[in-house]
Amino acid sequence: MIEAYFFAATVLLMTVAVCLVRVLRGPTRADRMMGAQLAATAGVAILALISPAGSPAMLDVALVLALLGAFAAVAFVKAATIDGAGDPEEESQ
Amino acid sequence: MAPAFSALTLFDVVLCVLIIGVALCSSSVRDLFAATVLLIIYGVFVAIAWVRLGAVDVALAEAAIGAGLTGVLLIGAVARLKITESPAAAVSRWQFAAKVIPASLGLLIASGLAYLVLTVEWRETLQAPVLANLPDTGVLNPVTAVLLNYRAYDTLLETSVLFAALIASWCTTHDDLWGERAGLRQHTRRAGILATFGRFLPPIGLIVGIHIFWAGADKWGGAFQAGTIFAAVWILAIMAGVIDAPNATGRSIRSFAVAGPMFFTFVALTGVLAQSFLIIPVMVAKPLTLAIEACLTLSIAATLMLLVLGAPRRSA
Amino acid sequence: MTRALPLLVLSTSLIPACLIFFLAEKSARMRTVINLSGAIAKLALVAIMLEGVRSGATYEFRHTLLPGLELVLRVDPLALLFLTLSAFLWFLTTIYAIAYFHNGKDLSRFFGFFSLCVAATTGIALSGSFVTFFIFYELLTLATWPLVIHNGDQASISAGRRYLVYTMCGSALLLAAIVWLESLVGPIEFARRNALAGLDEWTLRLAFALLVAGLAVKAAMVPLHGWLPNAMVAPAPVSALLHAVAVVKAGAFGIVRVIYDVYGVALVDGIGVGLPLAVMASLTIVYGSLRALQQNDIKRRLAYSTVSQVSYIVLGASLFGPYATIGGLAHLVHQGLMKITLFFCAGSLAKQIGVTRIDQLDGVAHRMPLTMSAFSIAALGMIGIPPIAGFISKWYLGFGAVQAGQAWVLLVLAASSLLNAAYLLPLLARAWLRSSPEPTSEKRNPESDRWLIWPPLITAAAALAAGVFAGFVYSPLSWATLIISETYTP
Amino acid sequence: MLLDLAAPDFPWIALSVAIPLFAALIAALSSALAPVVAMIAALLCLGAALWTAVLVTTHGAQEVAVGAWPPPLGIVLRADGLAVAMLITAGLVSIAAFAFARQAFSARTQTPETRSAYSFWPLGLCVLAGVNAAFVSNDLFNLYVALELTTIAAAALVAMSGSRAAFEAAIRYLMFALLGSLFYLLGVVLTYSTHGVLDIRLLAISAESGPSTIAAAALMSAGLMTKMALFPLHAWLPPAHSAAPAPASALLSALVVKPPFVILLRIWFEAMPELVTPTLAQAFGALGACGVLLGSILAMRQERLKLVVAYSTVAQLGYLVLVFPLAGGGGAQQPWAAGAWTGAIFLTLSHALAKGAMFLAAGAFVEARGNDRLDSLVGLAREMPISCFAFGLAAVSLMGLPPSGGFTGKYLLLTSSFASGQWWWGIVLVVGGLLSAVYLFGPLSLMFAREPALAVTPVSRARQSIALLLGLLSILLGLFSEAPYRLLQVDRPGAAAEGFT
Amino acid sequence: MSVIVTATTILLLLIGVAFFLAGSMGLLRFPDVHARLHALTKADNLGLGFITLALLPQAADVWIASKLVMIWLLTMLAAATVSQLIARSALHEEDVKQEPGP
Amino acid sequence: MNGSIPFALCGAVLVGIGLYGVMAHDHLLRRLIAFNVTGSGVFLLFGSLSALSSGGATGAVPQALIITGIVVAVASTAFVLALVVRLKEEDVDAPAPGAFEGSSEHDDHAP
Amino acid sequence: MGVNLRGTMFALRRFVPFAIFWIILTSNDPGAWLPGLIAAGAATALSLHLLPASRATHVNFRSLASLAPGFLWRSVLGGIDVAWRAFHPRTPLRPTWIRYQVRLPAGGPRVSLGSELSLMPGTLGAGEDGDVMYIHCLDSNQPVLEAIVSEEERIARAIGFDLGGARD
Repeated sequence: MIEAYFFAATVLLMTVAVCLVRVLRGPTRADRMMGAQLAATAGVAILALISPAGSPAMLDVALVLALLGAFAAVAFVKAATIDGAGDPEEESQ
Repeated sequence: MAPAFSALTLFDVVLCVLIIGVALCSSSVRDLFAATVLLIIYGVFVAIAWVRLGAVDVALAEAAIGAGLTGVLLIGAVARLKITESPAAAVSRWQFAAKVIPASLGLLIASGLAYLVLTVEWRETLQAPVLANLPDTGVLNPVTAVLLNYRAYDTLLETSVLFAALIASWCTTHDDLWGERAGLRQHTRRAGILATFGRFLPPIGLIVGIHIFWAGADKWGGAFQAGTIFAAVWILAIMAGVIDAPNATGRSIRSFAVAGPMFFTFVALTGVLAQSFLIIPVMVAKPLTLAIEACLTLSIAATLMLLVLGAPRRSA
Repeated sequence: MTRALPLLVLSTSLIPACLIFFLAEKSARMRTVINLSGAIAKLALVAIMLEGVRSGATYEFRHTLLPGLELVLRVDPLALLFLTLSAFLWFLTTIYAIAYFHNGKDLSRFFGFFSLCVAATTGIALSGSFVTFFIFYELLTLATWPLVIHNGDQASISAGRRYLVYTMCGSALLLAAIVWLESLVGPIEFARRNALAGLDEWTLRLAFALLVAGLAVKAAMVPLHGWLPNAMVAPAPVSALLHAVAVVKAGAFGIVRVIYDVYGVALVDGIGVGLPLAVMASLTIVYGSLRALQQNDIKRRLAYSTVSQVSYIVLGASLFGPYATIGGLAHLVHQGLMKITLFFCAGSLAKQIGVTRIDQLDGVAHRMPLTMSAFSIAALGMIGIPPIAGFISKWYLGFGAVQAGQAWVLLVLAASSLLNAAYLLPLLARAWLRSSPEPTSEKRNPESDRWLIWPPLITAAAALAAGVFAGFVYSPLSWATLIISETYTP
Repeated sequence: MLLDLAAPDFPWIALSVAIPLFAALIAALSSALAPVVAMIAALLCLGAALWTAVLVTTHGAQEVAVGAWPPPLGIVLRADGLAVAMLITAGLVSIAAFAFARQAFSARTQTPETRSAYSFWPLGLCVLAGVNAAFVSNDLFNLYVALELTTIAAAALVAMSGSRAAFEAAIRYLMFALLGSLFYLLGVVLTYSTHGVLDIRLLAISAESGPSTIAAAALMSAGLMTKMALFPLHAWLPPAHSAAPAPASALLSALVVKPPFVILLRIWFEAMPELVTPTLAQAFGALGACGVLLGSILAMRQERLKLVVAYSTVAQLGYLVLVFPLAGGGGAQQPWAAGAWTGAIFLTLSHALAKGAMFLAAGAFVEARGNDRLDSLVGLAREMPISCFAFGLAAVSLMGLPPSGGFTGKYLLLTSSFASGQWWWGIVLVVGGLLSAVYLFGPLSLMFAREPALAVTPVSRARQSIALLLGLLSILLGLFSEAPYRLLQVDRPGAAAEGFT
Repeated sequence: MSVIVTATTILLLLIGVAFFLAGSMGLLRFPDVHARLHALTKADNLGLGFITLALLPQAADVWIASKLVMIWLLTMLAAATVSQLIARSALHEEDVKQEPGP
Repeated sequence: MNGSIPFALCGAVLVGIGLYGVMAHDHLLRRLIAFNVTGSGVFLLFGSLSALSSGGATGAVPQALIITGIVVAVASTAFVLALVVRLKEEDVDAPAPGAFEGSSEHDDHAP
Repeated sequence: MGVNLRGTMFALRRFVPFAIFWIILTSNDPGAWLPGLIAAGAATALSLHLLPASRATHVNFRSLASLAPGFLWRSVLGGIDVAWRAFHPRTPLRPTWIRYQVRLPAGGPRVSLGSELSLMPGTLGAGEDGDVMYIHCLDSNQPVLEAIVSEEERIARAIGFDLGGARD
């Protein structure tokens, strides 16, 4: 079973590798940012998949990743606003 | 022992190739923003690599710092500064040399290290004494035992590094902005998506952080990981406009940032009563360690939060 | 007491130096008091030691720099010879300088460095070890430099730069040679002769060359003399210091020390470096005199004269015969007395009536008779007219040369004396025999300031006395004889 | 419980790290207290160091096992002669720098609190703590953290003046320093992985030279050389040291570049002496010689005083690594020639004092004239004799003229070079001294020049005297070398006397 | 029983991985930012969901299983929120043409 | 083959890549990124060598050291970034040629 | 007193999920109960500070639970939908924007509407402007508007909010 999990995880790794193309090509920054988003999600999945082979601690790593994976994107959308500290939803948009 | 070639090995090899690939891309891609995003992705995979190496504590730290906080730090700056590489700078002979020499040096070092990795017999002799003395440290997590007992002095200096970096980063502000709130003046749409996210997630983060802190003593995690998580959710709340960023002149935030190292130094100094330094008596090892960790966690959280927000800055 | 005395005599100028630096510019009286009391105290101490040393006492002070490496201050006859000269002349120069700089600027600084210079000279005189010698030798360089550039104008600064380039290079050579020798035999003390015996000949020769080259810079031997004529842009008391009391004497004194107390006469003779040195000295003597002839500026002519005259000392030391050496050592003092007189007078001329060039000298003796009398005595002494001191030195040198079998030196001496006469007598002739071009209608007497008059008169008298009373027990000549008798008797 | 402060095993050296650290934290809390706290901390550091010196000379080297865990598990702080001498110097220089900084960075005189007045004190104290930690630690990784603490605080001090040039210099400094840290860290990693220990003394026992040990030593050295600005990795130093405010420059030039050198000494002399081959030693020497010559030549070409002084640091640091080819040999055998190792440390100490004095004097000039261009030094000898005198004393020590600590160091190195027959290093030493005279007498001449007077903002005599005291100390170090010499001999590594075999 | 569990697990794994693949394909192939965001948000979260589901039977205890679910929920929450933010950030006013009311 | 060999080799390569980046790039932020890559390469090497020698998991001491190293690295990164940002602001205030050549707005939509 | 009681109730409604979360995190380790109490308490306090209790935050768990299966199912459909388009050789897309006049109260409800839409077939929330919510549709042929309206109504039911009252 563990083998199956690892195969699945390997495939996920390759999936992310494919997505690097999007990060490299863009064209917009949002596109690139999505790459990071995908990597975080895939990372959580991979950690979950390999956790049965190790300690439950790995799930905590996944948890942390799940919690903090989105933060870079938040920083990005804020920084992308006019003064760098706004909110894309503000009326000024 | 794992068989010669299993799915695990395959996974490891693919992971390593991927990490190297991401690093290469990050180093060679023209667009700076892409390079930054790639660094975040890199952080995620390195965290997975740490898990594979059985270093959960490091994995936690890498996940929280490498994939989380560093991303916030760099992406925020890069995206805001709108710095990109110059499309085509004049190519000169020197520029060619400026790539070839580092490349050959990098290659040399990499291959040298690889050669060493494969040929030298490596030794790890400290694991046994670490475990043997564990009962005296009051904690069950050997990594925490090393960080807060065997090599607590490292940790003391390390928190000082954080503290120094904080003051240092404050030092980069404009003179007339001294006393303003850290970073840019954050504002969001009231009850918008960001604001709501910033109201909703921090309590969850708080629990996760406390869990990591608590688990740190006996299982995995610890002050740094927990502190990073706290810092991250704190920053989120600030970025979401839910709470205000503190200002450097505020007494309370200063106390917050200083409390951990101060308590730690104080404990260290009480060691002179026993003609030594930084002694954690076995009798009170667990509570004392936890107390130090708790103070450190709070200070690390505050410090990292302030570091990521940066010095007070003018809005564009 | 025997331990403290050398230190005391050093501190009589070192402490005033330190005090004066911190005096406010306007507290001139305080400065004078400190300066003169230091000088008097030093004279008193010197007198005590003169008596003591003559009766065989030794005074020694040791301070450990590194284990085994010591700062040694020792009073031996040779040290005392130089020390007495510098103490005596310091006293007079101080008086002269106070008058000369009346209402001048930056005087705390000036007198501070001045005293420091004398302290360095004292240290050089008392040095009992090579490292000690080097320490004070360098201190002298450093303390003189601010004096050379005291005027602060472009000419002074460039003269200062030139002075530094020469002296620093010289001390670099000196240091290298000292360390080289010490790395072979351990710390070298002047009292411990024959320390170098047994070393490789070529090592000794090379080291000797380096040492002499290093010292010859200060002694202004050709071709390392380039700094000295330029340095005459400094104020007259400084020139007096450079030429008579401290700097060139330190170089010459060092060469004497090297020959007699480091290598030893026998060793120098053995490795055959004496003759080349004597030839060098002779060349310098002649060359300096020739160059002096060409100068129109009084101080510049005197400067070249110094180049020439100081090498008498070296010449005497390098000839090895007891008489020649006595002559050289005596000349150390004699030249100092005579040269300082000349510079004092030149300074007074420049200061009081603005005469700096030889063609301005016409009839000056009538306006400033006392000054010019002193000047004349010193000049005649330089030429070697008996019974003034210069004659004694030359006599002993010539005699010694013959004794050492180097008769050619006589030719050098004769040529030099002729040249001396050629460049000094015209000055006297102009000053005494010609009348001044414009009527002398000065409102005030140019010799009204007695503090500018007495010092040259005293030194001139001393030069005369050193010649006349050469046989007196404390005369330079007798003292030199005492020194040499110690060297040659054992 | 009674504290036995006089006991030889009292952890004084740990205090010399903990006290400034604690003070930095207090200073960060309250800027009003900061100057006082900093001064008290520096004084306490000095006191502790002096007392340790007494203990060390009477009882021999002292060790404090932090947390009572002996190595390899724990970290050992060790006070040998070298460490204590460096601690004393750090105390002296920081006292001077803090005293000088009081006026410019006092929060009480400036209300409300300002950026620089607030941040100077914690950063300065962090620098002090960092260098002290690096001097006493015996653990390779701990040294890394100490170096980082020093670097970050130092870089912030560079940036403190808030000018564009300062920021650029700070970034440049950090780039080099971080690169150096990475190399060093890589070396530490290889060392630990090879030998399983981080303690320098234990390493000395267990180190057998294999390829990984050699690689580790090479990497650590490369990193440390970057951090100490050794040629050809010196380019960061002059802009950084000249951009900082004067008291910070004093700390930077006098102290911050020293720990890498001390660690370098410890690694090669104490941990892995058998790795040094003659070729390697000569190579080190060659780098040092290049540093001396290049630094001096560049110093001559500068138009600004602080840059002259900063380039002179590059040159002076070059002297220090001459210790590698010169160590041991005949020079170290004779009692009067303590050897190149002692000589290099004398140079280190006197450079610290002299450079501190020089930067503080330069700071006084800048305050007086508003800038540090060489041509505005004209006439300062009359306006500010004390500072000029201080500058001159420091220059004497830097030139290696007697009687100064610089001379003692140079004498010992020269002796070693002649005694070991390597006269070419002697030439480097002599020529380096001459070159330093060229670039230092230039500014001095200008001070003595009498040109039309420029405007002068008065600087109090008391503050000017601080530099003078430091300069005087660097002279006195040469005049009274015996006690420091005896201190340095405590636990001097064998390789310093016997040479690398 | 265990065969069924295993088969289910593998099936779920395959589905999960397939969704991840779909997300990546969408990210690569879709023409504009917003379309790509659709792919990212929906497919990947679903993929993670199925993988979580596949892991549940293998979980050591109920707490671990719940933890897995928690992780999934958290990821989903974060992804859904952030995707909206990115979508808004990448939104330019002129892109919005149609304006139907509710 | 021991399981952590790939990671050790990976760490070695990362160090090489990172060092290349640090030295080859002239853009400060790219150097900063390269620093982070190098740093994690060093740590990865450290951890995997420890795992290699103990035949499994990374030892506690290396882990602790690595965590310390990571925190130090993040502190330095934050500080450098603060400096870079501030320098950039200087450029905006008073444009001058210098560290940010070619920092003018580059077309975001370029391929 | 009544206010206090209501406050306590509000707090408890948040405390319990947090406590459960903690228990899950720690695998119900009895030794961790005490810190769990602290953690959940702290989280509750923080939560109440950041998001003060009000009508809009008053979530009916039961109706929420009843919503879940439908939501999950729709998000599966959404995933399949997008996966199909992604794998399809021609990537059949007809992207369009909708400006939707949203009726839910601002804050959590609207954000959850946007989030849920983002997970459902063919729609992606992109924030609001005033009361107008931008929604991106993958395929303009799909009946997205109906889906949005029904989703909005479901959420309104779950929080006990009367949509009609807010409609103009």
